[in-house]
Amino acid sequence: MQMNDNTFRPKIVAFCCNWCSYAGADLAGTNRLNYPADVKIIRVPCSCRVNPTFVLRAFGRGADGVIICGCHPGDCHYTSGNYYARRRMTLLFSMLDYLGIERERTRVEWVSAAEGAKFAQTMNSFVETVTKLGKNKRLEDLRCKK
Amino acid sequence: MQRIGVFVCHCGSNIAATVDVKAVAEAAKHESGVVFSADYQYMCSESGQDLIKDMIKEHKLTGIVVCSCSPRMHENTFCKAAAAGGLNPYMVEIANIREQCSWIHKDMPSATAKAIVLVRSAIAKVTLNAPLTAGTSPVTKRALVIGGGIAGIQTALDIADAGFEVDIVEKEPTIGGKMAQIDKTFPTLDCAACILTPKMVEAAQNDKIRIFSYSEVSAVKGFVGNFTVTIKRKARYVKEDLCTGCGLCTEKCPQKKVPNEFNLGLDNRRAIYIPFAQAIPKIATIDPDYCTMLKSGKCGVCSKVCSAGAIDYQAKDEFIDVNYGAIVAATGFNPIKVDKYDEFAYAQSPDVVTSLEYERLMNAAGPTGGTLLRPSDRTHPHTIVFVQCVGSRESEDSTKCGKSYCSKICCMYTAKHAMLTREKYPDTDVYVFYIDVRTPGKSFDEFYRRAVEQYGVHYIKGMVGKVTPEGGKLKVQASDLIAGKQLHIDADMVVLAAAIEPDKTARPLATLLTASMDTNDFFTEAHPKLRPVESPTAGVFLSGACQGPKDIPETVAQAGAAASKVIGLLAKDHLVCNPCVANANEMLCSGCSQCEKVCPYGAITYSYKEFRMPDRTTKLRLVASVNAAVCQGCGACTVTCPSGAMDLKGFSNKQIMAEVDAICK
Amino acid sequence: MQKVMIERAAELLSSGKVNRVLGWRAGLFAHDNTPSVFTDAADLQANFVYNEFCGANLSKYLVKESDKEGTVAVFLKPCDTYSFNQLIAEHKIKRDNVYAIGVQCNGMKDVNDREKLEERCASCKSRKHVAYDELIGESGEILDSNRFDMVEKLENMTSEERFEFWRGELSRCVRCNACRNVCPACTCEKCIFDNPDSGSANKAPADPFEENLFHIIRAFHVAGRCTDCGECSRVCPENIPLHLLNRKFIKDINELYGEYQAGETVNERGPLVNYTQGDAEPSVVYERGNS
Amino acid sequence: MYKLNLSEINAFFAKIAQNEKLYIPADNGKGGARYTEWAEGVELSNACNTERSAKDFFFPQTENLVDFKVNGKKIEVIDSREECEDFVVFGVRACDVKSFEILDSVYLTDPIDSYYKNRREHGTVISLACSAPEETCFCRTFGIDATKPAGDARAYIAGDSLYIEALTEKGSALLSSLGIAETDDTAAVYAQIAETEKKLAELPLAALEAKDFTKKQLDAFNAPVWAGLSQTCLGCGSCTFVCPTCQCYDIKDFDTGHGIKRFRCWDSCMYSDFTMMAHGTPRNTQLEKFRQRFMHKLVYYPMNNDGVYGCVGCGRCLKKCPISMNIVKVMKSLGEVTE
Amino acid sequence: MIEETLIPKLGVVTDIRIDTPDVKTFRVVGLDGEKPFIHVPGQCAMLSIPGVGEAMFSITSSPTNEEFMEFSIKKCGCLTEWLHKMDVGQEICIRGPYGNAFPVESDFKGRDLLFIAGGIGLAPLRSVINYCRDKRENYGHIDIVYGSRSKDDLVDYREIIDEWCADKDINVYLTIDREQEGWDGHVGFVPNYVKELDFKPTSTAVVCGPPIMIKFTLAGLIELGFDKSQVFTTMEMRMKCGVGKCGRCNIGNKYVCKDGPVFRCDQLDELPNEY
Repeated sequence: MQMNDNTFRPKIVAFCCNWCSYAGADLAGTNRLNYPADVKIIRVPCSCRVNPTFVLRAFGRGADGVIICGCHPGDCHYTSGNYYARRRMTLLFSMLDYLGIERERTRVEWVSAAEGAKFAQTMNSFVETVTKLGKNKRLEDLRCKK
Repeated sequence: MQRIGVFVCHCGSNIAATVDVKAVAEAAKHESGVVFSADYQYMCSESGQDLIKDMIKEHKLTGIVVCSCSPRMHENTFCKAAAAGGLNPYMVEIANIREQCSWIHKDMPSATAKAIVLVRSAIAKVTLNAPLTAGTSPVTKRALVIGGGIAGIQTALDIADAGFEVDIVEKEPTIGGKMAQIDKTFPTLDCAACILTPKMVEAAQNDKIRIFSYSEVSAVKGFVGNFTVTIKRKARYVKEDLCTGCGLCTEKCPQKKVPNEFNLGLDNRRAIYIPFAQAIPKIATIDPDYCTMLKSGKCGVCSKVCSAGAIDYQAKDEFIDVNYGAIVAATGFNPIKVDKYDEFAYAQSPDVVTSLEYERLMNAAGPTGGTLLRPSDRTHPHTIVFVQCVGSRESEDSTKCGKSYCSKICCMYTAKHAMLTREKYPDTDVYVFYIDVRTPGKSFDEFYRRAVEQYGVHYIKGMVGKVTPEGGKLKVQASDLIAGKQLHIDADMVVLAAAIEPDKTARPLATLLTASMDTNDFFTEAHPKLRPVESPTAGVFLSGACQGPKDIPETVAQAGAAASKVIGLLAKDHLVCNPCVANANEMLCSGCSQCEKVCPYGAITYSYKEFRMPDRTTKLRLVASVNAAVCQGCGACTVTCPSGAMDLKGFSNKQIMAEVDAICK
Repeated sequence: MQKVMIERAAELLSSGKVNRVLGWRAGLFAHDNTPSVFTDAADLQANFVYNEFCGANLSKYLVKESDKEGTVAVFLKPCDTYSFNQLIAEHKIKRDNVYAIGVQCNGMKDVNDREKLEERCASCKSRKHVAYDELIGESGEILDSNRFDMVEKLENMTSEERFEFWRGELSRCVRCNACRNVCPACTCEKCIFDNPDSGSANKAPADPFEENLFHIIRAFHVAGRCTDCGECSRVCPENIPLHLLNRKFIKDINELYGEYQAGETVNERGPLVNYTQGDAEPSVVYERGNS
Repeated sequence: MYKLNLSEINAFFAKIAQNEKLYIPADNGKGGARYTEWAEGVELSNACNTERSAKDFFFPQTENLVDFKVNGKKIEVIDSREECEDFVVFGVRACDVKSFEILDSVYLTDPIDSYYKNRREHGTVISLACSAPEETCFCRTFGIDATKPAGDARAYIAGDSLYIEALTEKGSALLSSLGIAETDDTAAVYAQIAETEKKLAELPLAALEAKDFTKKQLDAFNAPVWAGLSQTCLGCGSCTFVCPTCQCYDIKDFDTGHGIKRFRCWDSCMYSDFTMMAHGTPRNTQLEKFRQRFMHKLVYYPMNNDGVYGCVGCGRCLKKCPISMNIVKVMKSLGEVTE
Repeated sequence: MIEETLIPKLGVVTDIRIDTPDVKTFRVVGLDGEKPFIHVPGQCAMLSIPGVGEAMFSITSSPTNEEFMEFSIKKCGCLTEWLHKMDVGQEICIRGPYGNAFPVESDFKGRDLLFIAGGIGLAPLRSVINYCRDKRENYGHIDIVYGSRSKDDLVDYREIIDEWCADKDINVYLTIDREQEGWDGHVGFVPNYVKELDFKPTSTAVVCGPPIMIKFTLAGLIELGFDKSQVFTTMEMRMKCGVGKCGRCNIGNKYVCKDGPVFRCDQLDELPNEY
């Protein structure tokens, strides 16, 4: 969000699996646990639905950080989805790091439906980290700049 | 062009106190495709739902966005309202501006700004939604149980009790499984046969149950509710309908040197045999590997003595196709082979036996008629050493063929063996070497303590290092970790508590069923906590030790649970399918089969199809197709597919990208 | 070698065992051989060539060729056989329609610097043919290669240095698609970058993001399937070291999920369609040396 | 002719760069050369030619055409064209200079392409005569004299000096503003030319001749050789993109999230979607796509342009084709078969 | 800066007529209410919706219509699908006119004319037919043969019935591919119908329709004694620029967008068969 004062606010896209992390985010809400409004959640059925293209797309369109949340390994609603997501995202993030994109802009976190507090805390720390990094310049699509 | 309606809920003050709902509704108006946008006190109320219905009609809406609480709360409510208003329920998207906005942000401007972004993202998504219809598929009201041990029998009985037809396929000539070989059961010490055989008879007599003994599953097609299974009925060379089970042939057969597998090779049987007295079905079977008639055409004694004329040397394997609505895997376990454990001298001395062999040696129907005798010289053993965890709980880098898991039942049956031995032969010294004694379970620990305290069994924490056969004795070298010393015991017998592993037939069966397995070849459950008796493949259920090591009560409990799941499925005439499933675009699919590999449900199949190419030629191409009745919609396949041929309805690539774009705008 | 190959190819043709032979055709100079299909002995005699400038991995052509009538004979260098296996595993090559002849390879020369071996050959991973119907020359061993040296060097740079390095390389991309079209793992019916319906289609490296996107996604799509044949780097008209992207994935896979060589056998389950419960957490990326 | 000592060449560049951007071929660190904006420290490359052609200066790979804003049913068209800044390209070889003429014949004929014209008008081309042609060079085939390149001005490097002469008004305006000495002693240049001519005559492709198909395009079109030539073509665009005369483009829209950018980008007739329409494409096979490229250069273009070929013999495609198929092989095959 | 043809003008859709299940006719005027530009029969225009796509369509209205332009568009791809979904009042980008024209002022003048169209192939002919009807005195006898898959697929059916058929010196022959209830007209494919009708080879023929129909109709006309130089057709190709520069719409050395879309059949014979 663009605040009136000129302090930088990051754009954060969070992909949350429907069964655990989205519910975890809801629980954070129910418990009125604060985290910055910079985080916007996209609901996906499972963390394994997150295509690397989505992550890159987000960065291209001006996101400053992308976080993927899923069920804890072993707890996937679909038994194995998060295991695949874990491999994919590990490799993708490692590749982004390799290309010199700040590694702290990406994160995977396992948040169960019961972990509202963890969700809020994760988002707080992620937003803080990304805010420190500042604007994503290395992986943004210049054409999409305003 | 979509005509989208946006409804912004106040949720009393829950949303309206921190989010300027009017501003949100106003902002939504300017989004492309939005023809109606309003805020309302309580969208989930009767009148709120009416508003949805009315506006759908009034503005000919093709999609709606409700900005309210979490979709996990009221998505269903709004979908139903939309459907009542004549809109496809899948043309509804929820912007979660309560749990994920108003409740967590205190500052109104920033919460409002975020709500606007969330609404924009929901609008972007709904613009790309397509109406979906949930399909249905009929259910064949018959179940198949693979494996006729206690797990399979119990499952079949429970299903049959509920009034459904059920078939048991058992690869051996008789049902009964491992339990039939066991002497007594812990912790009650009642006789296994006494509690098992009535169940076997009950299964045989139940007119809802068909037993295909000496049969195997050779092919499985179809999906939940609609499986077609090819059952291979192996040639038994005895006509099942004629054989009376009199057993004359098994006495007259001249081929006497066939290791008796029921007694684990501790004695011999004939080439024509009935595994044990209470076998079900009680029908003789000719072992084609040993029958001289089948091998060389010379003999025919059994045929001569059979007054029923049941012998048929010309018999061939038969294949029958049967339709099922549900399949239960109950393939059970086997003890591992312990030949490789040279230190225990299993291969060197007949007096080193496995626990299951020991079980037979104790059994009244066993090779020794229930008298405990050493296999080597048929004398009574006075010192017996039990070794625990042989092949269980081995470290991963072990070169042996052991298992990393705990086999769970060994501690208890060893306590049983020790106790029974001491009870029958109080002059026998019994030593049990263990790493840990694990006896959780009702009356289990008491049972173990009885063995130690009442029966004076010597439990020693430590492992046996070496067993050396020497002068008719077995020199056991072991360490006592608590006393911190080496022990040397001259034993008469050594009993190895061999680890148990899934039956070898489980792995090929899992492939047929497209059910997944863990690295130890145990079937994986759909959810380890919440769906422990279902496999991830819809319509396939798990019963007994094929899912993991289990004792009898646990097996029976799981068998009942699996049965109830099957009954729940068969009780339905039709299955309603989730329409948010994966869908393969055949024009884009290149047949690489990556998606098939990640599908946890086996919902993806590959087949050659003919395609008309742009240059008007036809081409045969391998393409994927998704069985909508089986797919659960996780989306694993969509990311695996490099060409984007695989997409998920309701969460399509384009929809998610549109959401991303809207958020990052 | 070349003579034996020509003789053998002619023999296969005349015996009717195959009706065409996929090999290399001599060019204008010694170093511009073209992959080509031969159907008669005279043509083979006159134009077939096998020298140190036969870099083209012929297994890619089998995708189309094995779909045609009759059996095609193909000459495969050791590294080509890995692609061959991988393509069979993905049902892209009809094995029955191919007669694969493994040919010895001592490394191919760099067309730009004809004294030197190509980079991929200087760091050759294997001289062993993992699939063939017959062999001409010798099949070597899997080598102890230094192919990850450069990846490692990059990993040891700071994030800024890496960014600068890759910007310098990828900014030269002209999106000619040579890397993609030559790649044996890129055999989609329609590439997402060509499909306007995919949402990712693009034709030009319009800005740095596009350049990154194309190469990251392409490398990701072939991750776990890439045999490291190095064709992408060989054909890049801008000499972008694209193999360093693929090798990064391979190195990570090897380190995190156990050694894996795509194409070594036909039926293996690739690392990205597989998992173990104890796989490394994604945080492993952050825990690496704080560069 | 102007003359300056090679040791002063950087000062010469600096003088040009004072007023406008200057691009010269510089080593790219990978054994080749590419046009690089001159700045202190950028040295003129000795390479025969740049890896990428010089067409980028006038016909860049992507360029914005027009912007739109869409709001409901309303559309706003935003003409975002801007006058281009003056620039100088130094060191363009004869073949590439010739390619500008070919591009001109497409883009500067009615209706004039304003984007191209804008760049062309603001760009000054100083060509550089070849002295060390490579084995892949065959400009002579198309009547191009590598020793006498066209352009706004033409430069020679002979001995330790740079000779430079203006050929157009634009060229002479530029040169006269630089304050370099003029000379009449051009013997070194002519010696250089003679030497280069000798080298040119000895090139492996020196004898290559282009056949005239302008009277019978169908013969060339229906020649059976296309099947063999195109057999292993990968359908990539490397030949097209390194080619100085390939000028086909595609027009695409890009949604930036807050507007639509309509841009054009290089396209290649080798690509599968080049002629793709909603219901199919008239060129289905790679043979047809491959044939189009060479028919265009060797037949269609000459037919429409008084026999001038659409190839300048720069030899880039000979170096860059992943499968080493190229226009020389095509010309040889076409010649062999039809004669 | 000079005017740039690639930068479109804006038009607005003032009327949408549903012709057949997959053909709609859009009426377009400039934002000022005038026609966006002047054209001659047979010419085309580039229509586009930003972010969706741009494509070439033949202008179906006659130049003699001074109020608006019309485009009959069949739904067959991404852009056309979008156009079919839009409502009146939608603004649209338009540039043109592009291509050559039917030689209405030269070859056609004073001649008997035979128009043969199949399906959406009527769209480009409608412009020239109406032009000739409006300048009736310049031309001889006019025959129109038009066929479609079914009655519902006949584009501009109302106009044909109400106006063309009502014209005294114009003969309209309609045909559909297969028998259909409520159709008492001719049934059969266009090429066969043309042969059945046995037209005199003294007229100039204009053929437009699917490639296969053009091919057989042309063969039929030649059988009837027509010379190829008397037969005109109009071509369709992938176009991007519309001005002969982007390089994709060529047939041999001719660019359809610039040298076409109207070709005389004897000219086509000299070109490679790549259409």
